[in-house]
Amino acid sequence: MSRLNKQRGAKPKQENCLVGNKQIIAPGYCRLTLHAPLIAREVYPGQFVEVYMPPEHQPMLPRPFSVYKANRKTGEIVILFEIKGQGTRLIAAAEAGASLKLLGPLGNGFPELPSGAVLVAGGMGIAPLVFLASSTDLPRTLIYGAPTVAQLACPSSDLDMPGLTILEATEDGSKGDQGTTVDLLLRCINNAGAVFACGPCPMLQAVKNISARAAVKAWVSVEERMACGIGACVGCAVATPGGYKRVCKDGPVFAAEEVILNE
Amino acid sequence: MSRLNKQRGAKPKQENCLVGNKQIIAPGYCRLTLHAPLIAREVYPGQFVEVYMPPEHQPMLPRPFSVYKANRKTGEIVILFEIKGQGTRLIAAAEAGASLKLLGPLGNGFPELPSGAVLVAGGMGIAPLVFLASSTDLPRTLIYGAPTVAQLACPSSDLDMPGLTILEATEDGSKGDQGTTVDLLLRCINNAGAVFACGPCPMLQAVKNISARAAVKAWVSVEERMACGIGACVGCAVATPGGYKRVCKDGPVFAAEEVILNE
Amino acid sequence: MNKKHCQADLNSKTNHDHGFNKKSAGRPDLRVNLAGIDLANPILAASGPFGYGHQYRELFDLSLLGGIIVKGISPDPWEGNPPPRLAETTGGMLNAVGLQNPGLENFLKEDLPCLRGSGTKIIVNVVGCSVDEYAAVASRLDGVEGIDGLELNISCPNVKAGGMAFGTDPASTSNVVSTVRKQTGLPLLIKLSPNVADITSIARAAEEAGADGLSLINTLSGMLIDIEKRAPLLGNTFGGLSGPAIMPVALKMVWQVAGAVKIPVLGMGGINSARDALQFIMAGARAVAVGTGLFYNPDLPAEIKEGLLDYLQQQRLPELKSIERIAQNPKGEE
Amino acid sequence: MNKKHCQADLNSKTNHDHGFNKKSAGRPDLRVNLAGIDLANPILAASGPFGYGHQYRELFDLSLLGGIIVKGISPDPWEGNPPPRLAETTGGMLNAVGLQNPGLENFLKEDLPCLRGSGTKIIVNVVGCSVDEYAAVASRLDGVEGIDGLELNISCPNVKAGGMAFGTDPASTSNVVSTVRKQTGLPLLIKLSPNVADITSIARAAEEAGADGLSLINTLSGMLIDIEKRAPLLGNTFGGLSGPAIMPVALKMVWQVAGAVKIPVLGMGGINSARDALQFIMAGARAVAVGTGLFYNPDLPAEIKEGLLDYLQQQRLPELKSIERIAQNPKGEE
Ligand SMILES: Cc1cc2nc3c(=O)[nH]c(=O)nc-3n(C[C@H](O)[C@H](O)[C@H](O)COP(=O)(O)OP(=O)(O)OC[C@H]3O[C@@H](n4cnc5c(N)ncnc54)[C@H](O)[C@@H]3O)c2cc1C
Ligand SMILES: Cc1cc2nc3c(=O)[nH]c(=O)nc-3n(C[C@H](O)[C@H](O)[C@H](O)COP(=O)(O)OP(=O)(O)OC[C@H]3O[C@@H](n4cnc5c(N)ncnc54)[C@H](O)[C@@H]3O)c2cc1C
Ligand SMILES: Cc1cc2nc3c(=O)[nH]c(=O)nc-3n(C[C@H](O)[C@H](O)[C@H](O)COP(=O)(O)O)c2cc1C
Ligand SMILES: Cc1cc2nc3c(=O)[nH]c(=O)nc-3n(C[C@H](O)[C@H](O)[C@H](O)COP(=O)(O)O)c2cc1C
Ligand code: FES
Ligand code: FES
Repeated sequence: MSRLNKQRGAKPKQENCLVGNKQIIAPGYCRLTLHAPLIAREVYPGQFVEVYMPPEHQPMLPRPFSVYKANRKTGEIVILFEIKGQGTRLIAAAEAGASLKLLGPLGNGFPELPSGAVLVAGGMGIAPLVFLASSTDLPRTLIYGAPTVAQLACPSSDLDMPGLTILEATEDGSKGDQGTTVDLLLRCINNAGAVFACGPCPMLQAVKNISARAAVKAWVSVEERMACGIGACVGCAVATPGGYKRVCKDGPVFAAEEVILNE
Repeated sequence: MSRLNKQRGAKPKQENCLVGNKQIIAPGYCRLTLHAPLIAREVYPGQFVEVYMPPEHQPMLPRPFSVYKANRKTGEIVILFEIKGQGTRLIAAAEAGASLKLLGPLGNGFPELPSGAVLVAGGMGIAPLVFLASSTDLPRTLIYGAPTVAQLACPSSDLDMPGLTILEATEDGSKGDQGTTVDLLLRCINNAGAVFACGPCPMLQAVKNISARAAVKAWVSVEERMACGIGACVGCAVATPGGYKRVCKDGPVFAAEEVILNE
Repeated sequence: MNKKHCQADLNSKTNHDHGFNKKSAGRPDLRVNLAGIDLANPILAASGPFGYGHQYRELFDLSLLGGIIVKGISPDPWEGNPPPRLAETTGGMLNAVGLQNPGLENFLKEDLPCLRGSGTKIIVNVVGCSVDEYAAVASRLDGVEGIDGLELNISCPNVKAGGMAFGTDPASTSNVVSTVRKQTGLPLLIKLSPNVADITSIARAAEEAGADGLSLINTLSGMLIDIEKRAPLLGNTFGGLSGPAIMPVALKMVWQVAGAVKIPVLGMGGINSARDALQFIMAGARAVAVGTGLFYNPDLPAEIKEGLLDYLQQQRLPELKSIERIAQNPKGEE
Repeated sequence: MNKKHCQADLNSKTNHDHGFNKKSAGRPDLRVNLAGIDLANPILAASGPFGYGHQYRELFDLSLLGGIIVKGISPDPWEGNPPPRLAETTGGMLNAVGLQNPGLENFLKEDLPCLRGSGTKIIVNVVGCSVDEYAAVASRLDGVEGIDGLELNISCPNVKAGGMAFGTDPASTSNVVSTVRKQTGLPLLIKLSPNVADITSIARAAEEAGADGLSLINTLSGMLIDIEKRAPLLGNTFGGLSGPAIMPVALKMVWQVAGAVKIPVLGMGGINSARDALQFIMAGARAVAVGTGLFYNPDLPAEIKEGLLDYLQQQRLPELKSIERIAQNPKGEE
């Protein structure tokens, strides 16, 4: 299973990007289109960008976001994010026509999707998986879950792709099945070509266990607080059987058996 | 000569003010109208307001500005300021309809204008003197100077008042007489009812000396870096023969003989 | 035009109920006892920024504070440092006021009377150039009506004589604290300097010498240069750094000291929100003080108070005691 | 997928002219000599944030830097601290990386070769848990091609053993410096901790023990608490505060140390602009390093370089030497 972005040499670019379409998805999510031709041209599913803060604002450090969509032709990328704290509030406040500085593409993306791939998205974990799902026409399944329908922030029009089966779950049953992504995964793990997951740590841990038991290869995208975003500062450590690795450079996508997930 | 604002009890108010008309006066000055009825109702010439920074921005401390105009009826005040550093840049970026938090009115203003008063404004020192000039119809003279015409930022329409004689000077002769406000003051000091000055320290020092020699009473408005703006922190000290005084509470207007001006 | 004229009709309450009787049923209890002083809530005004309270009482009801620590008082009036005394930095500010104050007798005559009716506890910050000066202020204030406690500022980095020396060395800390202790029955807080290698040794020295509580941190020593003038920006060259910039340093020292002594800790340094205050309490502070935050948000004490009440209510906790020091023994590691 | 694969075709220059020959006529001279190392300009990458240079060379030509101080190297590989290792604070950040590093031999094999052609000076930051470990690294690096100097990190607040102890006490500073001095002919910088009461005594001890220069400051010790988890936020509990928040503290210490020793000072701590760099130089620094600033502005070194050139040109000054330490003796007070 070869990495999509095997050309490791693709250097991260600093790009001043024009803010395009912005959708604030109630309550507290933002879908932001950015004109970033250098990044759009080279980014692969699972890779991310660092969005710098506008100057003279708190906070200072850039914020990492998975690429949710990329259009090589128009040079646009889209990020989908939860408005969580000061940083995401500032980014969500950028108006169309403003400029945001980006660094990307960053990190190692997902490998190519095999036929029968199962993608498991918990909450905002949907972001890289939408890009990944769009990378093939092979039959594939997306499991998408959250505590309530309010956290299923991804606009359904963005999920409308040929060959993609969508299974949804909410813990309170407000949309899709009542239950979790893990419940749904258990139902289809035996026919899965491979599993690709992004979401909260406990979910990733469950995905790892279930896949291992079923002897299905699993890939997980993990998160850690970042500073440089390019592998220099060793700040974004994640434990692995061979010592700490850097989420930003050695990940964010790891083979499930490669990382020790805690929480 | 009684203080206009003898009612010292007028407490400073915190007011969330709607930003009204904004004029950016090239290059680097801003004339900003704010709807601040509580402050507009009570402010006297020479008093100032502290403008708080919008949240999540650098810097943090509020910035002091003299009130340039106040309209008790419409509840509007106007400030005129130079865009100098981060703080003034942020304030000048506030768009009409936005809200800025103000604290005011603050400090001791000027005493009432006698007939034949001479007002001396160096550069941005014009701000409190426009408000002061508008407080009477008695004959009075405004001396207004700066290095070049570019620093004579005050729109001339704002200076169009009955009974007000205007004398202008620039050091390079680009507007008015070639010379300084001090040259102009020397010409009219002997007929002056009293002198009211605001501007750079060396100018204030010259005004002080000239007035003293001519035995004309002089009042100066001085500046110092501020934190609380209300007299609590003793941060805005200015030297006086009787020890340090607070610009924000004991001033900013002082009898010229009351302050030791350096630089 | 007496700048210290006491306006009794200002919006402060004159009764001394401290809000104890106004607790609406079911609202959590914010009362704490700090070093023997009963506070209606754990939010104090830090010494310095608040002056002697005359001005901020024009902006809010002083009784919403648990206590006020008045600006440092010395036996005789102090002139303070030459201007400029202030400078802003990223996330913080420098001050080099130099402990300007009207002196003990003027304070008693002109400032204290106005504070008496304010409905909050009054703690006097004491400064001196020698042990005798500290002792003189403490002994004079002992038993004066309206004073609820003393805070010895042995840590101000602005004053060359005195200040710095006491607070950076356990032996001299011990000496000044035990001397003052003999002069007063008032609750005695010692304010510690962060400009030391090991604050716990100073803290323990103060505790052993008879302190009832510890206040920390004072400002970090710093400076700026005016590159146009090619000279130090502050009139005093050095100044004290305060504000959110120093918050992580303050929190760590509170954590360390709370783990090293038994007496209660008053935490301060860059507190900017109820969440910050909760961090200090979870690190081991009994109460918190706000200084610089008042400058850019005079509503900060009210906001912190509301925030603490909301937090306790949401977490169904009856009082702050339940979370004091909790981060030193997080659940699961106990 | 060798993360350390050396890409010689990256946009770094391979000649060693350091820009000396490219000076356009009349442009001021930014060259400085730091502790015996000739630098093309006084802007260095601080140890840690820059790693071993592999990554930032993808963002800019490393030869625009006067020098690179690589991340701390110990004799054996170090694991580092458990995550989370980073947290952002107002105007700054905490890190508790814990000096994770690949160890001396891996550094020499995998990292140094890539740096050799980078057209800038390479200074190796050395860490250890004992005097012997420092000495071992120093002696092994002595004479290795491509290494222009050493910086002894006797100040990291993250490592319980070693680090803290050396840098907070003149005697142990003297001991480690004089021992290392005997092992190496390389220019030797000593990196000082700000978490001390009197940094000048440590600085003088290092100078007397044979240091060629002093680097300061390292991070201030701090912490944050996660109020949801009611536990320290960082995996290591404590971390080091860096960034603009600490700039006034750093500047003051540089000022003090530059006034106390004769060897040159490398200033750092929150530098965010050419104006900040000028403040450090006017306070007495020979050169400056940037760390945290790189994270939010990778163009910072280039911006500082341009800003320094513009300043010298505007002020009609031929070189930085003309303003080094000038704020210690401002015009008119000389
Ligand atoms: C590789 C990667 C990809 C990501 N992709 C997405 C995405 O597509 N959509 C989305 O909504 N979120 C994504 N996140 C999480 C996102 O970066 C954080 O939610 C965001 O940084 C929060 O910033 P804030 O200032 O609003 O929050 P605050 O809580 O104020 O942030 C405080 C600090 O914590 C850091 N932080 C907080 N949460 C996280 C987190 N989960 N991961 C890393 N750092 C964090 C911030 O960067 C900051 O340093 C991703 C994270 C990583 C590491
Ligand atoms: C009572 C009073 C009235 C004023 N009225 C006016 C006015 O009407 N129009 C006008 O243009 N300016 C006025 N000023 C000056 C104005 O406050 C400063 O220009 C402004 O604070 C600069 O802020 P900044 O962030 O843009 O500049 P920066 O240079 O970034 O400010 C850095 C720091 O210096 C302080 N500072 C800088 N210059 C001054 C100054 N001259 N006085 C006080 N603090 C200063 C700032 O508050 C800040 O703390 C007045 C000042 C005072 C004290
Ligand atoms: C303007 C100013 C004046 C101060 N004066 C005093 C003082 O007189 N005595 C004292 O013990 N601390 C003094 N301090 C320190 C504060 O009480 C407090 O310890 C410090 O500022 C940290 O808190 P903060 O970040 O909330 O301001 C002063 C601080 C400031 C900003
Ligand atoms: C992520 C990170 C890692 C660091 N690692 C080291 C190190 O290995 N050795 C060292 O001497 N200093 C280390 N430092 C300290 C920096 O070199 C520098 O002294 C400090 O960060 C202050 O500068 P700044 O504010 O520009 O970052 C590190 C700092 C950061 C932020
Ligand atoms: S964020 Fe610096 S190594 Fe990952
Ligand atoms: S600014 Fe606080 S006393 Fe004037």
